[in-house]
Amino acid sequence: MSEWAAAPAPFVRRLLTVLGVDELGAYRVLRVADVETPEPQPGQFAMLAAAERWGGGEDERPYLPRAFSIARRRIGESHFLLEDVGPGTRRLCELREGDGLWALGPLGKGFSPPPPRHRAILVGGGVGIAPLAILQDALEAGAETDVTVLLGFRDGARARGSSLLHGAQVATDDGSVGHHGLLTELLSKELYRDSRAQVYACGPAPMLEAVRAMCTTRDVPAQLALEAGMACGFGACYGCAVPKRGGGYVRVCVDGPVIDASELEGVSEHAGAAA
Amino acid sequence: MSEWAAAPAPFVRRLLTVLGVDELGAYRVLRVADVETPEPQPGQFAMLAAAERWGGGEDERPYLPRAFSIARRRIGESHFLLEDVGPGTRRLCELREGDGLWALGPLGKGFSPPPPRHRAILVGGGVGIAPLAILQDALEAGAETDVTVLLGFRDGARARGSSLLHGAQVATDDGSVGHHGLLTELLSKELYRDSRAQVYACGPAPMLEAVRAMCTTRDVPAQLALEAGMACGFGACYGCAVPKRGGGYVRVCVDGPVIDASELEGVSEHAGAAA
Amino acid sequence: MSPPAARPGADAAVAIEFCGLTLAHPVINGSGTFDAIAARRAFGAALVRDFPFAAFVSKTITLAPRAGNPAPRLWETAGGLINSIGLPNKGLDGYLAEDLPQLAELLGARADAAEGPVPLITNVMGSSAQEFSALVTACDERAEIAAIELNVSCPNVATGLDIGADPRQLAQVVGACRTATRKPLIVKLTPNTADVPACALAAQEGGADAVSLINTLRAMALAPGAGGERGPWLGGGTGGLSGPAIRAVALAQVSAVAARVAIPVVGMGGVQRVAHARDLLDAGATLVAVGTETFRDPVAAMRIAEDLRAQS
Amino acid sequence: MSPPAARPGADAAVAIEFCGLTLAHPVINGSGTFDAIAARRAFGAALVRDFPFAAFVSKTITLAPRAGNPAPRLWETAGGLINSIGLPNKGLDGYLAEDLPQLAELLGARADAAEGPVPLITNVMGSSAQEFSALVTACDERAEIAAIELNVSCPNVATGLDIGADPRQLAQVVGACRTATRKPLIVKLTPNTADVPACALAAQEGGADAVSLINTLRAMALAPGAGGERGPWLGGGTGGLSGPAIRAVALAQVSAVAARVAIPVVGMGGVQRVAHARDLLDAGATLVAVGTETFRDPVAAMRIAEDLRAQS
Ligand SMILES: Cc1cc2nc3c(=O)[nH]c(=O)nc-3n(C[C@H](O)[C@H](O)[C@H](O)COP(=O)(O)OP(=O)(O)OC[C@H]3O[C@@H](n4cnc5c(N)ncnc54)[C@H](O)[C@@H]3O)c2cc1C
Ligand SMILES: Cc1cc2nc3c(=O)[nH]c(=O)nc-3n(C[C@H](O)[C@H](O)[C@H](O)COP(=O)(O)OP(=O)(O)OC[C@H]3O[C@@H](n4cnc5c(N)ncnc54)[C@H](O)[C@@H]3O)c2cc1C
Ligand SMILES: Cc1cc2nc3c(=O)[nH]c(=O)nc-3n(C[C@H](O)[C@H](O)[C@H](O)COP(=O)(O)O)c2cc1C
Ligand SMILES: Cc1cc2nc3c(=O)[nH]c(=O)nc-3n(C[C@H](O)[C@H](O)[C@H](O)COP(=O)(O)O)c2cc1C
Ligand code: FES
Ligand code: FES
Repeated sequence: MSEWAAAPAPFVRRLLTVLGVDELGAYRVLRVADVETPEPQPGQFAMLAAAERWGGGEDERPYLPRAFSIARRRIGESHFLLEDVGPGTRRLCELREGDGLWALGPLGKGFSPPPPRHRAILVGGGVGIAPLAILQDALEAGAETDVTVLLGFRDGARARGSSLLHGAQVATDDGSVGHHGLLTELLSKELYRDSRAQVYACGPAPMLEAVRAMCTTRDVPAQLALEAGMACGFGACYGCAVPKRGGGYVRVCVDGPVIDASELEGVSEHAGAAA
Repeated sequence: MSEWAAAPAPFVRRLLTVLGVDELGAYRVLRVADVETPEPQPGQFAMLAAAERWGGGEDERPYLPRAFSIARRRIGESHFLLEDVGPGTRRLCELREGDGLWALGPLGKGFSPPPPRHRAILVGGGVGIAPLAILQDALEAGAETDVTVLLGFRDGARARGSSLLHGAQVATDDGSVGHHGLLTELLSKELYRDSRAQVYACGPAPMLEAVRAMCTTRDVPAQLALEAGMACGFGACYGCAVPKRGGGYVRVCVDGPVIDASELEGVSEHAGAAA
Repeated sequence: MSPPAARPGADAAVAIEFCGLTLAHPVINGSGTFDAIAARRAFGAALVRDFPFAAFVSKTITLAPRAGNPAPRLWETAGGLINSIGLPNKGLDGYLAEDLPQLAELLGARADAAEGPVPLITNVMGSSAQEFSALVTACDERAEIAAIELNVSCPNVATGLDIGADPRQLAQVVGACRTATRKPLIVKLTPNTADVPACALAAQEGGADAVSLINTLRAMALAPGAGGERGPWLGGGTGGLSGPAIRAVALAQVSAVAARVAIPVVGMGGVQRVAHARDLLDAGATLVAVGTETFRDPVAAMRIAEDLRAQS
Repeated sequence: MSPPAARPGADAAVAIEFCGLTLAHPVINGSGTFDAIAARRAFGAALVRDFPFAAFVSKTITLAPRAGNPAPRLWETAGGLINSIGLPNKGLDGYLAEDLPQLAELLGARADAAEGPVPLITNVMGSSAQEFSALVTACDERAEIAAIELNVSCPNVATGLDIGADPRQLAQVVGACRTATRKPLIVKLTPNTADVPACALAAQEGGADAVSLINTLRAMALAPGAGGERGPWLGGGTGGLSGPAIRAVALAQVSAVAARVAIPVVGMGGVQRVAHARDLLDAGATLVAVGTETFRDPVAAMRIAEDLRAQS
C-alpha cells in the first residue's frame, strides 16, 4: 500500500452545520455536514469550536478551539467522537441539529500504511479509539491487509464505544465487558501469535507507553497517535510539545499527532487521551 | 399623603422565574414571578442578570448585573420595561418563559408623594417612563391626587410604550404620534395652566435637565429619577456618582435614583436614560 | 448559587488567626469594594446579622476629604471591570467622627455575639511618610480599629510613580507608620511594578505584620466614537482593572510574594468561587479578599467561606 | 465571521509607511504566535497566496538553540491564555541557515507580486548587550531581513529582573544594537514594570526606530488537586498571560507610550476584532499586531485588516 494522501487544510475556519449528536454509551458521536473538506488522512484531526456560546462557561471557558480526531468520513459528512471531560467537550456534546460549528482542518500528520505482508493491529483506549475507526475504513478499503482490533475501556458505558469499529476484542478495567484486565495483555497474546505486525495505538498516556515499550522490546513497528493541550493546531503556538528521543520536543499538531514509537523515548504523562 | 414605605431589600440575590417577555413597540416588558419581594417604593430599582449565559457575548460581556426600574407590581409578579441598547439588555430581551433571572432589590430611594393640594405631573422620556408606571399606580391608589402624564419618544415604535401608563399626552421627535416636538413644550403648557404641581421626571439627561431648569425657574418642585452606570446597586463601588449642588457627588444607587431637583445644579450627560 | 444558609461561625475547620486577630473564616473584603454603612441602608438588619466578611476593610481614607473622579467611573471589559473612582472619602476627621462609631456599632451587633465584633481594618493612603504616619497615629488612638492597611498605590508627587513601586520609599513609609502604632499593619502592595516580592520584603523590613495583594492593574478604555479625537471613557482618564481578567496575574504575584516573605499574605484578585480562593490559599495566602464579585453577588464572600468550610 | 475574500492589496486607504517599509495594511503578527513555515505545511499554497500579515515577525531567536520548556505549556484562563513555551528555537545559526531561506521564498511568493515580498522582521533576544549586538550584527548582514525586533523581556542573570524593565540597561542594549545595524530596530517592551513610558523613552534614546507592546503579563496556574502540595500547572512554573484579559492593560500602556515617544508604536494585546485594533490605532499606535486570536482563527489578521479598510 502506498502512503495515504494528505491534502492541505483550507486556510480558513469553515462554518459547518451539525446534523446530529448521537449517544454512544458514555460517548457522543457528533455528525456534521461537510462537503468541501479534503479527504483526511486517517489520524488527522480538526480544531473545533461551537459557533454560538463558545466562552461564557465557568471561568469564561472554553476560549480556544479544541482538537478532535476525524473519526469517520461519509459522503458529505464528518464524524467526531466526543467524551465530556470539561467545558469545551461539554459544549460540543450539547450541540443540536442545525447548530453551527467552526472547523479548521484536516490537520497534522496521520497514520501510514503497514509495511508489505504485515498485519495491522489497532490498539485503542477510551476516546482514543476515534482515529482507529477511520483507520480501519482505510485499511479495509485497501483490501489485502489483515486487521485486528483491540479496544480497552474503563467500564461498560465506555465499552459501548467499541461499536464504532467492528470485529473488536474488548477489555475493561472493571471486567463488565470482555477481557477483565489490561489491553496490553490482549496485545501481548496477539504479538505472541504472530508478531509480523504494524501496531497502531491511540489512548491514555500510560497505555500508549505500555504499548510502546512492548513493541520496542519485541521489535514490532508501532505508530502512536498522541494528544497534547493545543491552542492552535497548526504549529503557531508551540504549546503541544512532547519530548522526543535524543532530547528536544516535537509539536504534536504538525509533527504528529501520529508519531512512530521509534521517535520517542517514552510517552509522557501529558501526551495521551483522557482515560 | 404620607411617605411611601420602603422595606429593605433581602440580603441575597433571588433566582426568579421568567413568566414572559412581551413586545411593546420598540420595548419589551419582562414579567417575572416574584412573591417574596417586599412591596417596592415607586422609583426603586433592581439589579438583574440572566441566570444562564450572562457573559460570553461579544467581548465576554455582559459581566455585571444591570439596573432596571421596577415598572409595575402585580400580585406575585414584577414587571420591567426593557430597551435593547447593548449586550445586557439584549440578553434580557431574549429571555423566555421558565428561564431564571437573578434579582437583587428593591434598591435605592424612590419617589415621595406630592405636597398637600398639589397635582402630580409625570414626565417620562423613552424607556424612562418605566418608574412612572408604578408611580401612577401608587398615586391613584392614594385617590385624591390629580395626575397628569406627559410622555415623549423618539418615534412611533417607541411611542407604543406609552400604553404602559394611561391617560398620557404623547410627544414624538418625528411627529409620528401626538405632539410633534419636545416634551417640555407640553410641560410648559401644563405649568402655565396650573403650576401648583409636583413634577416627577425620568428620561434622557438632556430632557431631565430641561425639566429641572424649567421647574427651578418656575419654582415648581421636581423629583428626578436619574440613571448612571452601576456595578453594584447598593453603595459598594461608588461607580454611580453624579455631581450634586455645591460640589461633590451623590451615589445614584443609594442617594437616588430619585433626587430632588433642588439638590442638583444640573443633570450631567451621564445621568440619564437611553433616549 | 442558591441563597446561602446562616454565615459560618468560628468553626475550628475554618477559623483563622491573622496578626493576632481571630477570624471566623479566611474571607474578607477588598478595600473600596464594600460600604457597610450604605449596605445597611440597602439591606437593613440582615446585613448586620449575616455579615459576609470575617473582617471588614474600609475604603481608603486620606487626610483631607476627597470628592472622587468625575463620571463615568466604570467600564466593563473582557472578564473584568475598570474603575476610576478616585478614592472619594470624608477625610480622616470625617471618617473618625461620623463613620467609625457607626461601623463599630454595626460590626459589633453581629449575630453570634460569642464571636465578638467583626474586626475593622482601616485602609489609609498618604502622599508621603509624614502623611501616612499622621493617618496611622490617629487610627492608633481608636479602639474600634483592629488593624490598619496602608494603600501605597499612590503616586509619588515628584516621580508620578507609585510609592509602593519603590522598595526604598516603601520601607521608609512603613517604618514611619510602624513607630506610630502597635496595631497590626497590613501593606497593600501595588501590582504595577517589576519586582513585587522585593516590595513585599521592603514592607516586611519596614515592620509590616502582613501584606495584601493584588490591587488593580492600570488599564483604560476609549470613549465610543471615531477618529483621533476619541478621548478616554473614564472621567479619571485611566483606571484600574479588577475581576476575573486579573486572576492569573494575582495568583502569580501572591505565590511569588508568599514564597519570599515570612509574614502572612492576604491574596485577592478575581476571586469568584471557592476554587479561586483555594488557589490563593494553596499558593501561600493566609486570607483571601473578595472585591468585584461582591458587586455581582453581595454574599459572594459568605458563599465562598461556606464552600471552603465544606471542603475542609 | 464568514470566510474573507482575497487579502487587501496595498490600498491607499490602509497602506502604511513604517520605519521606511511600505506595508499593505497596518496589521502584523505578534512574535511567537505564527510559524509561517509550519503553517505552509498545514495550509499549503493558500498560506502563501493569502498571507494574512502585512509584515511577518519571527519568533524570538537566541544565540544558542533552545528546546523550550517541558509540558504542559498552556493554560486557558478567564478571557485569556497563559503560555510557558520557553522560546524554543534553532539558535541564530540554525535560523539563518535553515529558516531564513525558506521564509524569504515563502514571503516573496505572495499573490500580488506588485507589492513585493512581505517584509520579514526577525525578533531576537540576548542576555546581555554583547549577545544582543552579536545577534543584530548577524541579522544585519542578511538582505532577507527587513527589520529587527529586540525582545528585552529577558531576565537579567544578575538581578533576575527583565532587562527591559530597567531604562538604563535598556538604553545600553539598544545603543549597542544601534551601532550594529542600519536596519529598522523595534524594541518589544516588557509590560511587567512600573514605568513603561520611561522604558520606551530609553529605547528611543538608545536609537530605536519603533517600540512594540505589550508582551504577556506574568501569570500562573496551579495544577488541579488539593492541599499545599499543589504545584504549578505549567512545566515552566509561571507563564505569560495574553488574549482579551490583557486588552485594557495594553490600551493603557500603548496610549501612555504613544503620548511620550516620537517614534512609531506597534500596539498589541487582546486584539480580536476591528474595534480592538481601532482602539489601539486611535490611542496612537501606527501598527497593530494580532497574537492569540490567530490561534482561534488563522486569518483573524486578514479579517481585521479588511474591516479597517472598510471603515476608512
Ligand atoms: C490530536 C488530538 C486529537 C483528539 N481527539 C479527540 C477525540 O477524538 N475525542 C475527544 O473526546 N477528545 C479528543 N482529544 C482531546 C480533546 O481535545 C480534549 O479532551 C479537549 O480539548 C478538552 O477540552 P475541555 O474544555 O472539554 O476540557 P479541559 O478543561 O480543557 O480539560 C481537559 C484537560 O486539560 C487540562 N486542563 C484543565 N483545565 C485546563 C485549563 N484551564 N487550561 C488548560 N488545560 C486544562 C486537564 O489536564 C484536563 O484533564 C484530542 C486531542 C488531540 C490533541
Ligand atoms: C436606576 C436605574 C434604572 C434603570 N431603569 C431602566 C429600565 O427600566 N429600563 C431600561 O431599559 N433601562 C434602565 N436603566 C438603564 C439600564 O441599566 C442600561 O440600559 C443597561 O445597563 C445597559 O446595559 P447593556 O449591556 O445593555 O448596554 P451597555 O453596553 O452597557 O451600554 C449602555 C451604555 O453604557 C455605556 N457603555 C458602553 N459600553 C460600555 C462598557 N463596556 N462599560 C461600561 N459602559 C459602557 C454607553 O454609554 C452605553 O450607551 C436603568 C438604569 C439605572 C441606573
Ligand atoms: C470599584 C473599586 C474600588 C476600589 N477601591 C479601592 C480602595 O479604595 N483602596 C484599595 O486599596 N483598593 C481598592 N480597590 C482594589 C480592590 O480592593 C482589590 O484589590 C481589587 O479590586 C482586586 O480584587 P477583585 O478582582 O476581587 O476586585 C478597588 C477596587 C474596585 C473594583
Ligand atoms: C504562545 C505565545 C508565544 C509567544 N512567544 C513570543 C516570543 O517568542 N517573543 C515575543 O516577543 N513575544 C511572544 N509572545 C507575545 C506576543 O507576541 C504578544 O506580545 C502577546 O501575546 C500579546 O498579544 P495577544 O494578546 O494578541 O496574544 C508570545 C505569545 C504567545 C501567546
Ligand atoms: S497546538 Fe499550537 S503549535 Fe501545536
Ligand atoms: S452602583 Fe455601586 S455605588 Fe452605586
